[in-house]
Amino acid sequence: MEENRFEPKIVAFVCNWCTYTGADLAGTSRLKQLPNARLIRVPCTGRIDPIFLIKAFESGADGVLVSGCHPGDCHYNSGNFHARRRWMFFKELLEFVGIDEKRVHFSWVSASEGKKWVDVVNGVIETVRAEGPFQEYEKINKSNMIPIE
Amino acid sequence: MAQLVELAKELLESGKVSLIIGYTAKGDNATYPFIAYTAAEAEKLVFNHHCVNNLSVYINRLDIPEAGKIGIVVKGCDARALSMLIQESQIKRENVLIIGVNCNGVVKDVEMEWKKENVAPKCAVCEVRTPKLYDELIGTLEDFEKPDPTAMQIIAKIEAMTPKERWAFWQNEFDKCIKCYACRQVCPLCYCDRCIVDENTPQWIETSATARGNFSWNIIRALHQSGRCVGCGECSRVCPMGIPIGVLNMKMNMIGMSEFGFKPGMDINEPTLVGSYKFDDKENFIR
Amino acid sequence: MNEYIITNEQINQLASELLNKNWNVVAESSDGISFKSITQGEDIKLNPSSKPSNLSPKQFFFPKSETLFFYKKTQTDVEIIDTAGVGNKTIIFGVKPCDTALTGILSKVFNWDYKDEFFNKKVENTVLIGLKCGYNDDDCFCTSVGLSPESEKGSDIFLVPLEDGSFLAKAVTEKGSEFVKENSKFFAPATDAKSKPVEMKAAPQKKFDPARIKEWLDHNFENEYWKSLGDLCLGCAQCAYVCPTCHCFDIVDENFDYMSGRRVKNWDCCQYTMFTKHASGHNPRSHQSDRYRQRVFHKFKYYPDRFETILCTGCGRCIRGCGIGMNISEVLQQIDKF
Amino acid sequence: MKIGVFVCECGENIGKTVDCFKVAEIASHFPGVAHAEAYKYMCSDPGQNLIKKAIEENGLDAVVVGSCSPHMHEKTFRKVCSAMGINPYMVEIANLREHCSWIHDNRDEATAKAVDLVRLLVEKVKYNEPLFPIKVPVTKRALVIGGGISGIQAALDIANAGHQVTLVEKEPSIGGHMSQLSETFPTLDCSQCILTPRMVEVYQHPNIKLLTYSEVENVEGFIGNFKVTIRKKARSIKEDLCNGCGMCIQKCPNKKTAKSEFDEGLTTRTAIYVPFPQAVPNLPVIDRTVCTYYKTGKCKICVKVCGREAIDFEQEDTMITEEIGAIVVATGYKLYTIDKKPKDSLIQGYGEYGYGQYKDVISGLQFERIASASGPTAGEMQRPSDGKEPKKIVFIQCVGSRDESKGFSYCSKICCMYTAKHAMLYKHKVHDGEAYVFYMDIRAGGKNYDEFVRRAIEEDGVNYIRGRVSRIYEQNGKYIVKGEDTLAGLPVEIDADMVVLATAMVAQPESPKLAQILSIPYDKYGFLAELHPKLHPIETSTGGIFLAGSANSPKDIPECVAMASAAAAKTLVLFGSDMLEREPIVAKVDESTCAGCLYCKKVCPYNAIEVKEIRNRAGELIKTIAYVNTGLCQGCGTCNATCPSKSVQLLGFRDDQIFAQLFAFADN
Repeated sequence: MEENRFEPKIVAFVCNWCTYTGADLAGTSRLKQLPNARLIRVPCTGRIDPIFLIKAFESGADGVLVSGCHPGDCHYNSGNFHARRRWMFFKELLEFVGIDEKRVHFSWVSASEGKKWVDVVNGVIETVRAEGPFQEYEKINKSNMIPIE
Repeated sequence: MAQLVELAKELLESGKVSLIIGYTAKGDNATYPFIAYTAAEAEKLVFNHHCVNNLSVYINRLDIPEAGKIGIVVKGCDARALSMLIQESQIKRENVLIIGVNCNGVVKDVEMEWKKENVAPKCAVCEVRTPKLYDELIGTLEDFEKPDPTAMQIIAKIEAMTPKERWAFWQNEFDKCIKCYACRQVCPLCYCDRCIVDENTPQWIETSATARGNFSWNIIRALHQSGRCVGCGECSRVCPMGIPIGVLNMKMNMIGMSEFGFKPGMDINEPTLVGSYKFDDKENFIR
Repeated sequence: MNEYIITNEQINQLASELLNKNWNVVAESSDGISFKSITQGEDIKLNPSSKPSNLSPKQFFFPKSETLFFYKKTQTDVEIIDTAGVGNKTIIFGVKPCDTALTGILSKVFNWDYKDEFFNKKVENTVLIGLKCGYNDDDCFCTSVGLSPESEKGSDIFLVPLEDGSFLAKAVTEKGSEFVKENSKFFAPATDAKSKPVEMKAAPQKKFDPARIKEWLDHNFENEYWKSLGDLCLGCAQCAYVCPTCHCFDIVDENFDYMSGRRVKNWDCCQYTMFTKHASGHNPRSHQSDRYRQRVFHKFKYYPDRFETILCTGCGRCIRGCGIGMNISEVLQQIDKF
Repeated sequence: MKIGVFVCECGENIGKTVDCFKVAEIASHFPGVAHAEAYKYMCSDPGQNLIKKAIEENGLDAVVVGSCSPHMHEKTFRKVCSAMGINPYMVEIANLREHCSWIHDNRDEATAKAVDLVRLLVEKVKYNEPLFPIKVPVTKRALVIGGGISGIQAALDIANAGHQVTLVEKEPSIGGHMSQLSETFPTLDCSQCILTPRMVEVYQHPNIKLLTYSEVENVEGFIGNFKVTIRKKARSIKEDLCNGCGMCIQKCPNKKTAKSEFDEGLTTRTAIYVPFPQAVPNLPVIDRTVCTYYKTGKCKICVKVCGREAIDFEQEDTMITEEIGAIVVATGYKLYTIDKKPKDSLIQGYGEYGYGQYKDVISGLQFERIASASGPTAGEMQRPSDGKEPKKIVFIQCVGSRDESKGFSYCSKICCMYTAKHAMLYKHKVHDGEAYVFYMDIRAGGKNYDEFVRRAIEEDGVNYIRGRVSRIYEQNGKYIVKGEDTLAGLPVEIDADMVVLATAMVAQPESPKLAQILSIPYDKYGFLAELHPKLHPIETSTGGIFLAGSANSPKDIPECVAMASAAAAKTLVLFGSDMLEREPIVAKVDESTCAGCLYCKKVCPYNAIEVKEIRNRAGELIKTIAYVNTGLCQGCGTCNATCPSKSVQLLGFRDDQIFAQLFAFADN
């Protein structure tokens, strides 16, 4: 790591069948990536509750990535379609309450898109790095640590 | 309102309904929810500009055993909530007799005097002055002076802010929250036996009324209303701390409209927004 | 004599000086919603005839959310880190009698067995500046529960507005006297030449007799009347949270991460379904009418039984704030007629 | 809980970039970790024994293995732990190879990340619970949908293994497209000669229930336990009475209105008809859209001539319900008709080739009928317009296939071969004729396939021109085919007597609808999708439903037969046991908190959510709630994320398990 460079903490929620496997392929292909993302494997993007993202921020994430199968590729036929609707609302809501869209990312990465995975994950990390630490959320996380009037 | 009383008496006397959820007057201005079980009690029913409450909240929350068909007085906005409750399997259509009222606007809060400044902001953008769903329809439509759509103005104001300003604005608002859950209890569509905020293994939302717990509570509440909220405005009205929570819901409704062309509770035969999808739903935000 | 004269300007100057000394200075917020810490002395504008704020100043003694301790796990053990549990010295200006009474009422329950240091220290650290009340609406009923617009209960210093715009300040407690002494430059001793107290709205009429109510409650737990009260109440906690005397709390553990967290005390309310729900799923107060009855019983029977004090100050907040018009005053008036 | 952490170096694969011993050392201090160690090859025998030994010595309850992707060795390590009495679902795999060592260079960074990955799963595994396979009974009766060669093969294989089969065919006869073919490549043996005995075998098989002129209407249930509703369309014939004498057909006055489906519209058929002479079953059907009786209420000649009173004009569709354990979908293909752009089609069409406009521009299947001894010309090479023998014939390949701009992007696979066959058949019948083939590439992969094409070119003298045809137009009774020879780089113009278009194979138009009935996915062309293109080419994403033949993608006969036998084998594997074990990663509803909004039911891709009524002792309805049919649930968890009160939880991926990982991520 470069000296004094901000290293963002990224949580990536990925579906088991497409993106996790796509990331496996990136590994098998030895495609180098930045080391900031931690993947959390779930069966399907349909399983990803928007609140997971809030929990990720509460746990100190500077940015979040959600990724799954392309529409039509879903291992469970339609899980990602429901997820897509959910995210549309959630992303707008987050923006509306002041969470910069640069901290919340969505992508479709199939099991064959190892290269795309690398581009996505590196892109997210660099975008969040440019944004800097998520100080606003850090502040409300700390709100629990001081007595409130 | 003689028409309402006559109808209610007839329905109760004939046994078509076992009770009627309506409004009764108190003092000069105020009205409050009221349940008429008998024709004599039906005499007390009223409908006027002060009938603010969305009575559909009572439909699946009454502490009375299942006693046959329930009659209920609804405005257009309330009827939308009732439609959602039917679509969400909370009550069967045949178990409720809907007395729709042609609505000529209501005040912001029950005790307020009927004048333009006091008209509820939701009435400014109302498209359902005649309910979309009813068994009986009473009253006649009359013109009234529309108020400013203040919620829209607040949304426009917030949208014009930078993310940091928006964050500061909402943190300031959420900071007031005392987690009394009046917003939840008054909402017809918050009917869960155990709200997600009461789930503690694992804990989804911190019950503490701290900045972090208040933030997650308020936005998750808005999220759970997305594609469902009918905009009756009760949550904002009852908030003792004056947090404009309804604005979040309205913003989500605008997304439902602009991205999916959908308005909740307008037609019980349409699929609900949550729970359905289209192949070509927008995904320009997904890489 | 423990009577002094203080003007509006002096109050503002006093507040500024206390702020400079790092005091937490609190007054009613201008939007009428709650009591808030202020940042400059000029923010204090005492108005005896204003409607009580939506939220009582209870939170300065019994916060809506209060950390009891922090914890840190090790591989085999847990380490506890005590919180200070107490903040800066606090002064609250312009508290009406129906709010000042809360410390006296609540200290009974917080000290009857276990001494709640969190509460006691806050009371100890706070100077409560009471203000004679000139407000009265249909929902006020302080006189029915043994208080009045000029009750000095709970105030350390009690202010009475005078016609010339200044206030007569009575040091009610020792703490109040001490405080005046320490800040004597803002308090002029009251002389006979002082201005007359401002004529204010009459006190609310006595609406019911709490002794009669208690007697009825003693014998009517199963009365049919309770059943009729549960139909409309939606079971939120607005009434309890705005109330100066409701004091139920819930203790939960909150994680910061997998190794650490805090134990925290949060407001809770008997009107919630979950309040009495057992892990088995059984709920002894399964109906809203049971829960509403509990509220009345706790305030007007159980608490007086145990502590000889009514758990209510008659401020009327619960009535004003209720979204569907539940009205405890009317309920009690009804009971009084039985 | 005592957790064991085992870190694998995978030779140098992980060990080179990740300090596995350091990871194990750090992990040994995590709360709850009772044992941690690293080893060169954890999946090897000594590695497995090391895990077993550690489990025994430390009394471990749960295990986290830091190794390659769980997709590689999750099963291996679960088995190891299972052998030592640890429930396999108490094992988690931290992906230190694909997601760490292989993608990072810096040893410190990679080691730090590996520690994180292990910690996340140590925290998760604390919340894991033992799960046990779900057992469901198996109904040993198969449903085969489609009676072409694939369906026939699958049905026979399953039936011959001793299991009951219901074969459903939507046409009046089984046989499919193969029955229309003249000869088959690369052996040029007669298609009907090899097919019809199989058709008869199906008909006579004691284990096969044949339902022709029938369609699958609805499918409920799940693997081993489907409930299938089949619509048996009204034939207007009493099957038990008809003896197939054919008098009705001979006497039917309505001979010209309907085009013969079997002859691809080259001839007509009567209103009451048997599709072709060797049809199975040999039962006529009345085409109600053309029959005079159904139009005018008069005629009934067939009734008069039938000696067995087998005609029933009043007959109605009947619904048959079958209990089924496995389903083989073999609904086949259709040829792309190119005359005009089909409605809602993805493709643009080839108006410039004049198909449908010029009688002598025909499709491959039409050519098969002309070349067939049972066809309209009895095998004589005659062109449709005037019956003359075509002296010059042009074959155009890839009409609709491999054409992103106007057709489909996929290759129809069989056209290269059948065009060579067509050209050969033509040359065998018209010795002095000239045959030209326009092609893009010759794809003749397959046993004896390339030899077959070479034979057409070298022995039979077929002219192969590499290039596309731009236009066909009529001039003086000839069809001018304008194209380009891309090898010579010259324009080509041929005055042909007849043109045969090798049009693309497309999915059956009803296939998306059927896919929805079956809850299986299909691609954008309507072809039914296999579970995995390599490892699960037969299975679909719905357990117990298998694919055979060109319903999946264009295939030739041997491939169809092989796939059908594979589908039969998969079915037989399923029927091999009385009880079925399924992954216990399924959703579960908390009945006490479910509010019955049933959004879970709306989002479930498998219709696995059912509605349950909760009643008190007096029988009064307390509430209606959701209930998960674990036989149907595939474990996607969409219900879990949708549930507003989180009353439905996906076992193995419950909310607390996810949260535990997130809390482990935190670094306060």
